[in-house]
Amino acid sequence: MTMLGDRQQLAYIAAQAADARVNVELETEGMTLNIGPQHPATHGTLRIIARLDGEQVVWAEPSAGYMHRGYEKLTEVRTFPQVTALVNRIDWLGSFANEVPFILAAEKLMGVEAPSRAQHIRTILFELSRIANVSLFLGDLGVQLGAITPVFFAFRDREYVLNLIEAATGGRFHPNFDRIGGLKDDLPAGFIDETRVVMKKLRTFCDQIEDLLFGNEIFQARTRGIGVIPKDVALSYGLSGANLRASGVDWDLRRDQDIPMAWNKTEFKVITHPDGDSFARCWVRLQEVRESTKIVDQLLDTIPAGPVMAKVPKIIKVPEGEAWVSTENPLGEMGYYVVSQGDQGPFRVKIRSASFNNISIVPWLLKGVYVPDIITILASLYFILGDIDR
Amino acid sequence: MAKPKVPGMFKGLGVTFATLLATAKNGADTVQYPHEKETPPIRARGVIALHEGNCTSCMLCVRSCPDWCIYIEGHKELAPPRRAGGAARKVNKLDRFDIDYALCMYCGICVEVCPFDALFWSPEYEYSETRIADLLHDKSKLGEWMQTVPEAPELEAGAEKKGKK
Amino acid sequence: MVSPLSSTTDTPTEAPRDTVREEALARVLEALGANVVDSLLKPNDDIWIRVTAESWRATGETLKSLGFTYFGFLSVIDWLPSPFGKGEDDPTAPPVERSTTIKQGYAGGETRFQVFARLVQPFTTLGINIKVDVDDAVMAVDSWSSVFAGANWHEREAHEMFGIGFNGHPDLRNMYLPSDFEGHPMRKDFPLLARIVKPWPGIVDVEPLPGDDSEEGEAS
Amino acid sequence: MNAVLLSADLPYWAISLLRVLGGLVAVLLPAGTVVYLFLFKMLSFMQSRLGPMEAGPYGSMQLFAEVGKWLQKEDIVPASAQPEARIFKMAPLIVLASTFLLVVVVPFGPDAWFTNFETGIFYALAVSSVSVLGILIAGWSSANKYSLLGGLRAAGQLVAYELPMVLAVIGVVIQAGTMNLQEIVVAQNAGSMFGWDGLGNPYVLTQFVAFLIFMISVQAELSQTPFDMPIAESELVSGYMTEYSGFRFLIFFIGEFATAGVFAMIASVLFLGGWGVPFSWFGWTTIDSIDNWMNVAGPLILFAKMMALVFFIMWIRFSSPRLREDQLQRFAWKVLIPISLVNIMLTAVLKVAF
Repeated sequence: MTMLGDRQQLAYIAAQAADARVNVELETEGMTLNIGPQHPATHGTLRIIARLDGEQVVWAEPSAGYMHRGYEKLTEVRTFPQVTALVNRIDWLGSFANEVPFILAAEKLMGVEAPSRAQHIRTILFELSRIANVSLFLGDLGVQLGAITPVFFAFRDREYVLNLIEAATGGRFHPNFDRIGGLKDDLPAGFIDETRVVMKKLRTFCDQIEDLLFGNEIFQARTRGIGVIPKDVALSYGLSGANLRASGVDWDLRRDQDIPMAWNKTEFKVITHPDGDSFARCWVRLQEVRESTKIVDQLLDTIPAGPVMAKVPKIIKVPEGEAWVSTENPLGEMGYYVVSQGDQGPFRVKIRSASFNNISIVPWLLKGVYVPDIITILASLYFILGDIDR
Repeated sequence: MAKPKVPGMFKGLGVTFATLLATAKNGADTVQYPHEKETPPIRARGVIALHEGNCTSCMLCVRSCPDWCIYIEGHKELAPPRRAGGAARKVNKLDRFDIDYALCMYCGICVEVCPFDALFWSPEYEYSETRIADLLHDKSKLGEWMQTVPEAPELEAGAEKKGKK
Repeated sequence: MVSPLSSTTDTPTEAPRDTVREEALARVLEALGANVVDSLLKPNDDIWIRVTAESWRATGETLKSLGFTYFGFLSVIDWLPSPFGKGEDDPTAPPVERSTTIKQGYAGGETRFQVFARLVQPFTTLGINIKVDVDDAVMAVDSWSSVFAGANWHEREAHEMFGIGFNGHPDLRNMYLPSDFEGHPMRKDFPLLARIVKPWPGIVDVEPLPGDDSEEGEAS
Repeated sequence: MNAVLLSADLPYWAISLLRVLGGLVAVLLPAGTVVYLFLFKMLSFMQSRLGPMEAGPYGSMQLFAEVGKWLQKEDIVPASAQPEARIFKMAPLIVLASTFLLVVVVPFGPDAWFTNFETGIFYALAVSSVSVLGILIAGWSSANKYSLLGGLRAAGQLVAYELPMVLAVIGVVIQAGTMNLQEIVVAQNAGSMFGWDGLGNPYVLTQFVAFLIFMISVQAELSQTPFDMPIAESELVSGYMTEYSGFRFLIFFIGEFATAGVFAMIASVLFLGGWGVPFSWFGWTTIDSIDNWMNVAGPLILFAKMMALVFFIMWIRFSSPRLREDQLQRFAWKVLIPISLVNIMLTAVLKVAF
């Protein structure tokens, strides 16, 4: 881990200030560049309106909403089991992880708790979806920066993880495997052995990406000192996940929170980085994939025997009340505030998705950067459109 | 990172070159799709198959479908009594069972709620159509998928056996 | 960091006490004084407080100074029961009468709309849910965007979805909808068209035998 | 080629026709091979996939299929580019023309050449910058902000890297004592290193720094990653090529890879001994004593050397991310140019000393 020295930071600020001075002297009419909604760098349909002065951004504003599906409204006309199928689609790359906080919130309201085998399997699948999600990020990062090879490695190795998720749940992208009180089914035979093999492959993948991308001097030149988010700014914007930890905030809901999942039975490191720049964010994610593979390995060793479903009535009516549960999802803190009025379906669900907060810092962050840095910063913030727009 | 300092660019070049050699030697990790196919896992949710004989048109699947994509119509019929001398039974006869795959989001709730084991998942996935209306599978087409339904997989060690469902 | 209560098998025998949250709530109540209308503490779960609309921004500032520096989210609840139900009514049948009595949630409330937000103390999971009633005549509360930068987008979303104003917000443009869109989609009396344009397939039932009046046919 | 053809005593029109054909072959054959071998196959293998496999055995006819596809597509001129439609349409042709002009001076064998300039390398470097005009025109006339940014970046980049390239070549010119490409080839193959002539004297050994600078500049001139911000498909959506479709995009595409081939040829002429093999192997001493079969073998040897160089260009392209525009400029002006100036000085000193 290399610290970005004060001198480097000062140099960066001084360079920006010098650019600004030059711009004042040679003032010309700016240009408005419309990045998106159809643009290769916005994985999805995010639109960025940037006011440029030459290649420098004077002002930029993301405009979301091209994929707003109104999930909060839709949950109000659905029953609790139906909502699980819906929230899968919020962060579609790590979809199993979306189900978990919602189910936990419903379980909290009902006062049931999943059996420990179910908690274990939930955690395994949760970490697998984190790996599937973030490994694609690592590949995609290359594409955003102009390296075309990493993304193919990412797709190759993510495929193994998706196969595992599909073998266990039946759905590659939308597992819909979590039920209130446990899981739909137990793991199929052979899952544990296969997972161990895949975890090894993914650690190799991480090494490859590290050699191919993170060690590359050009990559470092493009990302170090770019898009620095200080700690307090990150907190007040409500950033979460790797974006927050890359700003030096040592906070991981997997470790710091007491929820009925199996993380507290494993040993893992919470990765932080003091710099807060684009490189730090990417680097933290890479290390988190490694940690996740280790978590999965440990959980596979300790998986207890028993049922995967607690006793719950067939027709689920959730008692009146309000509950908030959030977990450390691949993109950051994802939480559901569920209000129930004793019906079969929720009365109101507030979905607190990570990307919505993570991307709201963009106008602050993009001031004064160059056009290519827009892409780097957006890539390193790592958002998923479904997670912004919901 | 106290390893001997190799410039990062050369490491990257090494990775790509190693992959080049590995691909030349062991073949690619990809599959030439229409010529060779990977079999999806047993649980894969490809298409829903209907065992018509088991269906009692109880409407549970229709009512629990979040997308409203299942349509059932049925009528009651008199069936011959089970035991000789008994009264004629009233049974539900299925007239129509359609699943609109253009709407279906493959959540599997219908398969799960079916109390009579009439719906099954099949891992078959090649049924795309050029016209969206053709994605509405009627009961004869859904019945054909029954041939592709696999046996449920063995469970992992430590699992509690439970009733087939 | 992980409390011993996390073990799943044994349930605590005595009534659960949550000293951490009790202390936090006491501090919050002391700092906010008369601004708090109501509060609720569920042991080992969460804290809810409801404050007066006038003190909304001051509440945010006070809580921030108390260490709740992490902004979770901000949103609105419309407590009116939906006049449309789940859209599963038979369009040919007479319209269903639905209750319109408002049933409030934790920490109570007097109005149809409540703005609620969640702040967290970093490095712990000690969070606090703050609610505020929105007067139906005013339909606005103060903005938090100057206190928590992250509230900016949440307030824009709430404004667009519920029609709640936020005084002092720099830029309450629509995020999702076209700027000339009329109505506020997340309000309960805004119909979800997808559930109305098409009748529910579950309305139809098995056609009974001709001349058979009994509703429940015995299957097998 | 000229000399060979002259000896066959053909009429003028036939010579012209053969020259045109030769030029087409010299440009299109390397381009096609480069695209198939490197862009389709090597890239795919490096990414653990097979690449095109359907058209022809191992997808070898894929390129023809692609060309056919592009030719069928509509030739679109965006509405906002209509006022300058002629310029817009002309731009890809200018880019390709510079490639054709470039190949003219490359010697393929002792007698196989299109022209034999005394100042060949000077001409080559001058002509290669014509493509900047085409790219600038393309970026400007597209009336698209992305294209404009791409075109401006390209212009800035190509101008910046023209200089280290020229300076790198000067080292070779000093050492060879000539600007004639044919004579540079002969000087390398007839030369000797410290009295040992088993390898001749390929300048890649003595002018290694210049070789590196030249190859880096070539990478930049070709807008290949890590210097591809004029194209930058993930930010500028292909930059100056954004608005081009069909046939005109194809010309840009051919231009890109043909130029890669031609630059690699020039690099192998300058640094790897071009078409020749060390003369001492066959006991040749001067250009006149070379056996005639070298006119057939020479192009093949040059082709092989070119492929080796393109391999490196493409390998780096597929393995690295791209720099930022200002970083690239800084690299050119602050690193490459000073180094190449030092290289020139050293070469000059050593030339005088030995």
